[in-house]
Amino acid sequence: MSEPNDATFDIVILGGGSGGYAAALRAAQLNLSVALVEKGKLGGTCLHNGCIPTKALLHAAEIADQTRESEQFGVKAELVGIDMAAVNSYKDGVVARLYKGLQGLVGGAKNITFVAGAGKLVGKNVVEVDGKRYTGRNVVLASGSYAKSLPGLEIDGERVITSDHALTLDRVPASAIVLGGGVIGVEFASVWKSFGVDVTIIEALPRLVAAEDEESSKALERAFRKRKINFKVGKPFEKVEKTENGVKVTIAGGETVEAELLLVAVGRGPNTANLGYEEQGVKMDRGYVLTDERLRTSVPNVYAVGDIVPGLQLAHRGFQQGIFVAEEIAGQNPAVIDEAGIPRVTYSDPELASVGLTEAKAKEQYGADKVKTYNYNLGGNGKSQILKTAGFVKLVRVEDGPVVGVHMVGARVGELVGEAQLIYNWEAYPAEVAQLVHAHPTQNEALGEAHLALAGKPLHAHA
Amino acid sequence: MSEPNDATFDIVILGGGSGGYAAALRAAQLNLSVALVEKGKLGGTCLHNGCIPTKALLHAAEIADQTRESEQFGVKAELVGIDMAAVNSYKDGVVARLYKGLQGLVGGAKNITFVAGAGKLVGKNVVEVDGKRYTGRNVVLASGSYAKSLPGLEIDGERVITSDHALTLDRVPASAIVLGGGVIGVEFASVWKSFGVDVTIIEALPRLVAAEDEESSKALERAFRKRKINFKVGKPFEKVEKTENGVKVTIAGGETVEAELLLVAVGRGPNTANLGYEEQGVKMDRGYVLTDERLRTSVPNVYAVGDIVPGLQLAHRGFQQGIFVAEEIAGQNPAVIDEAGIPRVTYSDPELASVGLTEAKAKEQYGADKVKTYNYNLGGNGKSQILKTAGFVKLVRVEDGPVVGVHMVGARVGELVGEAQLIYNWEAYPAEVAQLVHAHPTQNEALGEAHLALAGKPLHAHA
Amino acid sequence: EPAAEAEIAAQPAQAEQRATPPAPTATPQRPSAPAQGGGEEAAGYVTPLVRKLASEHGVDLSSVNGTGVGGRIRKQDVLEAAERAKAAKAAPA
Ligand SMILES: Cc1cc2nc3c(=O)[nH]c(=O)nc-3n(C[C@H](O)[C@H](O)[C@H](O)COP(=O)(O)OP(=O)(O)OC[C@H]3O[C@@H](n4cnc5c(N)ncnc54)[C@H](O)[C@@H]3O)c2cc1C
Ligand SMILES: Cc1cc2nc3c(=O)[nH]c(=O)nc-3n(C[C@H](O)[C@H](O)[C@H](O)COP(=O)(O)OP(=O)(O)OC[C@H]3O[C@@H](n4cnc5c(N)ncnc54)[C@H](O)[C@@H]3O)c2cc1C
Repeated sequence: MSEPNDATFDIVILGGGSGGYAAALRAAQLNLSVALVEKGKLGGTCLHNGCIPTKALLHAAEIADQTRESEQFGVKAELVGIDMAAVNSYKDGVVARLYKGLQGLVGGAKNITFVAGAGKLVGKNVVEVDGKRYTGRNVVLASGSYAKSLPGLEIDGERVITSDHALTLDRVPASAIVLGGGVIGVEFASVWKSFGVDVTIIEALPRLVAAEDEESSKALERAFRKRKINFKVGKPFEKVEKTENGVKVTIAGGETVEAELLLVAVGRGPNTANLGYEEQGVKMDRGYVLTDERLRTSVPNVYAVGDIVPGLQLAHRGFQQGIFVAEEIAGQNPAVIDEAGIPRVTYSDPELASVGLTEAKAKEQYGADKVKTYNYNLGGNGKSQILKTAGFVKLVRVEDGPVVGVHMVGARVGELVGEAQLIYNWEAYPAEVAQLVHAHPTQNEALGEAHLALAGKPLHAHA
Repeated sequence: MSEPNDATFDIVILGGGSGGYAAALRAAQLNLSVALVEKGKLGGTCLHNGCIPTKALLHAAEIADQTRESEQFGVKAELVGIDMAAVNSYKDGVVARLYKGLQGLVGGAKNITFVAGAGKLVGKNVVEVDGKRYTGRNVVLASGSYAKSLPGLEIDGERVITSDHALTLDRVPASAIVLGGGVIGVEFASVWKSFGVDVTIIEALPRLVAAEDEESSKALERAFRKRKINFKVGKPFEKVEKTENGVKVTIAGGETVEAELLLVAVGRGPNTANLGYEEQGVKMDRGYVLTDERLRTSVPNVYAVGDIVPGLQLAHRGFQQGIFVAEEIAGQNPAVIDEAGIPRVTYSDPELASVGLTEAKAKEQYGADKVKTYNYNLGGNGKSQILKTAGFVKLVRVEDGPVVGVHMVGARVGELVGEAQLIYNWEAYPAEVAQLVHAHPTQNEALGEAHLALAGKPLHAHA
Repeated sequence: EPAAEAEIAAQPAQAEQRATPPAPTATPQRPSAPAQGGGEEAAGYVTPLVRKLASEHGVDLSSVNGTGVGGRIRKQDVLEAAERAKAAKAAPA
């Protein structure tokens, strides 16, 4: 629409992570002019310190495990060891390639002006970077998040570290304590165990991945027990002390655990301090930016997307919100995002994947007598047997109504969440999925079998 | 409904493979009495000599490859060798476990009478087994298929073998020729190459997996070339001769290829000879049983399912047809099966997966100017980069209409076909998928990205 | 005889059979209109996207004639039914 000739843009975006760059790319497609302000690297946390590098580590971990267990499949192999320098160069190579691709996309969009530097909201529609002011008819706040710690728990980057440090570790520690049994915590615990580390997870809540359906937590805990990943749940952290070669953590009740290092994975805090948000009148709550369902902040024409908005802290939520805001500003009136319809994957071994409501949430929402569930055990699924993985596909439905929750555990089930996402968001009835017989022998067949069973016509399952 | 007290059943099923046992299980759920006649093992080709054992071999092959290439991921390992006895016991273990499960399902269904023995249709509603007659108000023919050969090409089970023999091979041959570049041929070629065999595929048609979209064939050929799997396409087989240690195959034009053994994988023929079908008036064509779209043969109350019915020879098609026939007989009037909506997977490395129409077929059906395609390269997909796999997700849509074809190539893409199956069968428009942003970083995200791009709003892709 | 002929012949023949289904040996019968709501006992074929579209346009699926494979109701069928209903309403009594 307009050109930035008077240094005025249709949109000024503060932060070039998942939320910010998605907004920029979509806005550019809609012929809006964009200033995209980024103080670090385009791509943000997800690309450089989050999703991508962790999943590279998890894949190296999978390779290590498969090599270690290859004899079970008739392949005679010897695992010599983990070459952490080589793991890191593989990981960095993946990040670099995707970074280059993203730079090409943003750089190739004529109406995006990329501004390198730290920005601050200095007016309701002005972001200042290194003394230069960028005025936007609209502003999108997308400054993301950082690894939190607990009061009195000091991160030294050596023995007490966050995921940022863990991703650049140049050695495989002999032992590690992971503080926090959420997604990031269990993913690192899984990687390290595969690399031969003696791992203990400490979680204050009564179960690992407590945001997931209770059966998923139980299955993950069972699998971790089998993998000899130690965990202590339901006991808050009390203190950490340095020992001669590492750290000693004390948890409620006085129990102590020692290890070479402590990974603090107690959640991500919104990166909003000293950015001028409050000064310009943006309503906040404990550092998060409050928005309505159309992602509008309390200041007209100022939007927020991504991890600074309360809710799921996931890259693809950032993408979706970024796209939404761009379309909203362009006057396309996009449909409001259903937060429950955003798929969630934990990429540990085994993987967890879910979309929609947990059984508990569904019962709360619809009444316990109105909710039916079915749990299809992967023991009946040929491909899962071939992979030697255990787990399940659990469906939650409303009686005489659609499927409102899908919960899965097992190797590689993260890939099944795409189908589950359509089922949930398109409000499919079990019978509508059941009439489509899935490819044999796949793992997605288990999703089909679960729907067959829930529709009253089980195939490879008892009723 | 009725009990088999007078040796009369609601349904007599001839053959206990994918099609037959699915019909039996569904019929039993609908309170029909069933006699299920099986001369070999319950589960048929798929469980004992097809889907399951081949996919076990393919997984062992994947493990071998990953071990071989583990250094790329920073995992130092040494591939010592393939222990074929151990591979076979892994494979047999998977089959045995699933076989036991299936026996439990069939045995546990009170109204299924399992009849062990070879059956023959001796009346329009009578199957005879070892001199005993089983009368059915309905009969379902489900006798399956066998590995075909070519005229003059004699299978000796030693040097000239079919998939049946290949599945029980007790050694890794030094070299092998695979005659036939269809699904079964490329799967074995893929396994053997991973096991270190020098493989050459010979295919008379101009490309490998010729039933797939042309771009999929090209991508598979490119990947096979990279893997140093030799193939010669467009040149029919002429003859095979025994050599001192193996075989020598001559193809059109006089070129010869030598190897330790020859796998004949030129297709599966219907197993219908001497079973009384024709004598009882069942209309046949080149050995196949002809049916209408409701799977009725020309003889009233005689149905046919599975590989003996012209069309895709796939286990889950058998399941779906078996379920259909049971429901039809029970008066449920099920919806006719759309053959194009049945997903197709080739489990080689890389995998191929598709559902719906190829680009060529769609153009034929809708007119070339009405068909739009989009090819999303996996180079832009983070998880595929992490797996170091190449390939694509290709969509075929009708202009202003739904997606009518999905074609995918790459490691593990077979698991994405579940979602693709919903998209095709539910006639989704690209925009309906595009509004659901997929989990990051997954491979199913590539399916999302392709829909975003086709809907005119590419995210991680150039327009 | 060049045996390979058989292979070439076999595959296209199958493909052909696929494209043109074998001549029906009994009168093909169209399934009755799919039941609404996807109830488990209901036969027929409904898709969520069609169901949603129908409810958006106030179209009763049991009154819609499906033009898809085996009488499946397509989006187009729902949209046309909605158009007809609108036209009927607009028409003077
Ligand atoms: C270890 C780890 C693993 C994860 N794995 C996954 C996963 O597998 N899948 C998933 O979906 N999510 C994952 N996440 C979460 C995901 O990374 C975040 O949800 C996502 O990055 C949020 O995007 P965002 O745009 O809100 O913020 P960010 O990605 O944090 O981007 C914010 C950007 O703003 C910039 N910025 C901040 N302040 C300023 C300023 N003043 N001026 C200029 N620029 C500024 C920052 O430099 C940064 O680039 C993971 C996170 C971590 C930490
Ligand atoms: C190597 C190979 C790999 C394959 N991989 C896959 C795959 O990955 N995915 C897939 O979907 N499909 C695959 N298939 C195809 C799949 O196996 C078949 O489509 C499927 O088995 C067909 O089922 P059916 O019931 O028609 O026949 P079958 O499974 O062949 O069953 C027929 C049964 O009838 C019995 N029978 C025959 N005659 C008589 C008689 N006179 N009396 C009593 N019993 C009789 C037989 O013993 C047999 O058990 C593969 C096939 C092969 C050969």
